[in-house]
Amino acid sequence: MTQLDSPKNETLEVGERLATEALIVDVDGFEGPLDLLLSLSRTQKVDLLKISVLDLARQYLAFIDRAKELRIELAADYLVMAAWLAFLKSRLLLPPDPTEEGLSGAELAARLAFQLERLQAMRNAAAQLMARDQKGRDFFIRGIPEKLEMVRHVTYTATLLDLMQGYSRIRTKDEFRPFVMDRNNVFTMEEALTKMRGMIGFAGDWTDLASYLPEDWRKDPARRRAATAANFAASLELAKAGQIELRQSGTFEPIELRRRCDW
Amino acid sequence: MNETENQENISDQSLFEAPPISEQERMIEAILFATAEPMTVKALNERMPHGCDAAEALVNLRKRFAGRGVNVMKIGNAWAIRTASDLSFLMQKELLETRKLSRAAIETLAIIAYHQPVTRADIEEIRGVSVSRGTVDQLIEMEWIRFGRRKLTPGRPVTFVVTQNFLDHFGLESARDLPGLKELRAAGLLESQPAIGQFISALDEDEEIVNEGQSELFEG
Amino acid sequence: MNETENQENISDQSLFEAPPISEQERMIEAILFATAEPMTVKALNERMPHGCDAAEALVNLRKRFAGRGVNVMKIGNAWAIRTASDLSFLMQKELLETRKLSRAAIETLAIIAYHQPVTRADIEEIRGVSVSRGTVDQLIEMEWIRFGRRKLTPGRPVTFVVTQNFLDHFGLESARDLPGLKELRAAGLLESQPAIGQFISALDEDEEIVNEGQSELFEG
Repeated sequence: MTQLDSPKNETLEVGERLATEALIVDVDGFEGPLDLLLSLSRTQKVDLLKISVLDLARQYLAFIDRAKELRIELAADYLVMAAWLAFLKSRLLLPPDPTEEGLSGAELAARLAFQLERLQAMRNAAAQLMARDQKGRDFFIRGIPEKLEMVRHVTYTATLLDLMQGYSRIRTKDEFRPFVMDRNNVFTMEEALTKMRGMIGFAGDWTDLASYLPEDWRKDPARRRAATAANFAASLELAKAGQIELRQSGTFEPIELRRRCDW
Repeated sequence: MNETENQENISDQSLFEAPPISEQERMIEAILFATAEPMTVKALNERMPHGCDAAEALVNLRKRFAGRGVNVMKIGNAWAIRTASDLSFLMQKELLETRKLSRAAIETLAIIAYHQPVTRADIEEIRGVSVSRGTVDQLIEMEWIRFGRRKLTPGRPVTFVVTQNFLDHFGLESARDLPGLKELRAAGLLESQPAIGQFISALDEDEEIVNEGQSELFEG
Repeated sequence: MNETENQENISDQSLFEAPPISEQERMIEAILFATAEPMTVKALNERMPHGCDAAEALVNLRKRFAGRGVNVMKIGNAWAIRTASDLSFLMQKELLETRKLSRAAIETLAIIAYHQPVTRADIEEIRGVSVSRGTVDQLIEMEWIRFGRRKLTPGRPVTFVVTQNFLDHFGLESARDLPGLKELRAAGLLESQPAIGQFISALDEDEEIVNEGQSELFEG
């Protein structure tokens, strides 16, 4: 919090000042190089507008050197700042080179001073903001808020289309039959399997698959097709299970089956 | 020395001298506003500085709020600031909602429109289910149906007919303008499809009607 | 039937004649007392009968509560009643435990409030360190900052601005009322200037750095 206070270090004694310069090599305590610079600048007895950026650069570089001596790991941005300040220092010390483009050393120094001043200003502003009356601490909201009651007014409506669809729905109710698969002429493989399982035990030798068709499934072509397909699929299942053997002497010849002996 | 004595006097005073009553009023105003529940006089006094008299300040505060948008009210033996009762309508928000009429109501309405005048028994026979009182009441309340003449059958049951409101709402000149079953089917308005065989013949039957071009009827 | 007619009459009347201003004051008093959240003039007008002018009544009401235990406060374009801050000592029980904000979060908040709309890069430039995601997230979660419009600079970066909740929390009528804002602006400390880091690259590339006046935001 003391960081947020306006600088009161202006009254520091020379001894203290030196101590501050030399000894605080605790980089952890600073939030980046700008923060460090701001702290160092407080050791100068002037306000930020009149700060000697040259002195500040010297202080910062000395600080970084000291940190290096102590083998303190410095974050990259501290080193970048150090390099930049070294550059700034040389610019400030050497007479300006008229051929060189860009900002002069004095201008760069002014920018740095501005940045420091702005950071300090923001810290002061933050402190002022937090010192304001705050909700829930200094002033309070309504303790028993009243609920906004919702009153619904419902109007019902329908369209002519709704009306007509409603009517047609009633009038065609009798015609309506829910869709179901017509299973009259379907002989399932499960049925075929059950039937065949019961029969293969009695047939000792090769028998035609067609002979396994149930009596009432032989005449009607649709029923016959369904039963044949089911029986064929069932015979494949049984062969796969190792219960029967299948043979066919040629294409379109009857398929014959017999029970496996080892079964 | 003198100064210290003086200061002591002041703090002594403030220990025993209560804030002016107008200040106490402010305090109660703030407390009643911010607390989550009504406060008893005792609780108020406990909160306020030593020497305050909440009961007296409350009387003043209550007068001050008389006739205002909120009032200081006694609830049980505790006090609270509440909305003035004549303004309670501000705490309500009216929601206008439009809902589709229920299927039962639409079907009942349709039967009345197509077959009017019909008795309740007629409706039940056509729909195949009993008609709830609520459905009929709702349609009457909407002013879409009304009672017609009693039927000249045993028991002289009441009949229902559709109203002018109904015709206005549905944009009809008269109930006779309602399209017939075949026209409905021609316009693809039949929800349930007849079994395939029936459907094919229906297509043949209805061909003419399609050509008559009734479809504009359904555009409304 | 009679009742319906009566109601219609009343609403007809209110359609054409707004209640007297003193009555509107009462209504606003009731509504503001009933809610904990600030209410906009628009929301107030919607709640009140047709023809009311909340803005005018609010001015009167604010005067009426000046110096009282609770005050009518303007927060952005909304209004709320809050207890007078000198009475906070009475509210120990209502004290809200506020989360301790880190120094980084407080500084970031201040920078956003004073410089808004600002990009993350702007904040980093002012503080001289990178802004951790958690800091921004925390402020957004507290609903003290929100995203503003994207900046019209390369990459169209998002900006941050403070919210109505922020104003409400710190009892500010608008961001213009931030303490010391005028002085900071007069000193040129709210203008953005290229940072040192940018200088380094500018030295190489001679990049043009766009100077944007941030102040117009506070005029809204």
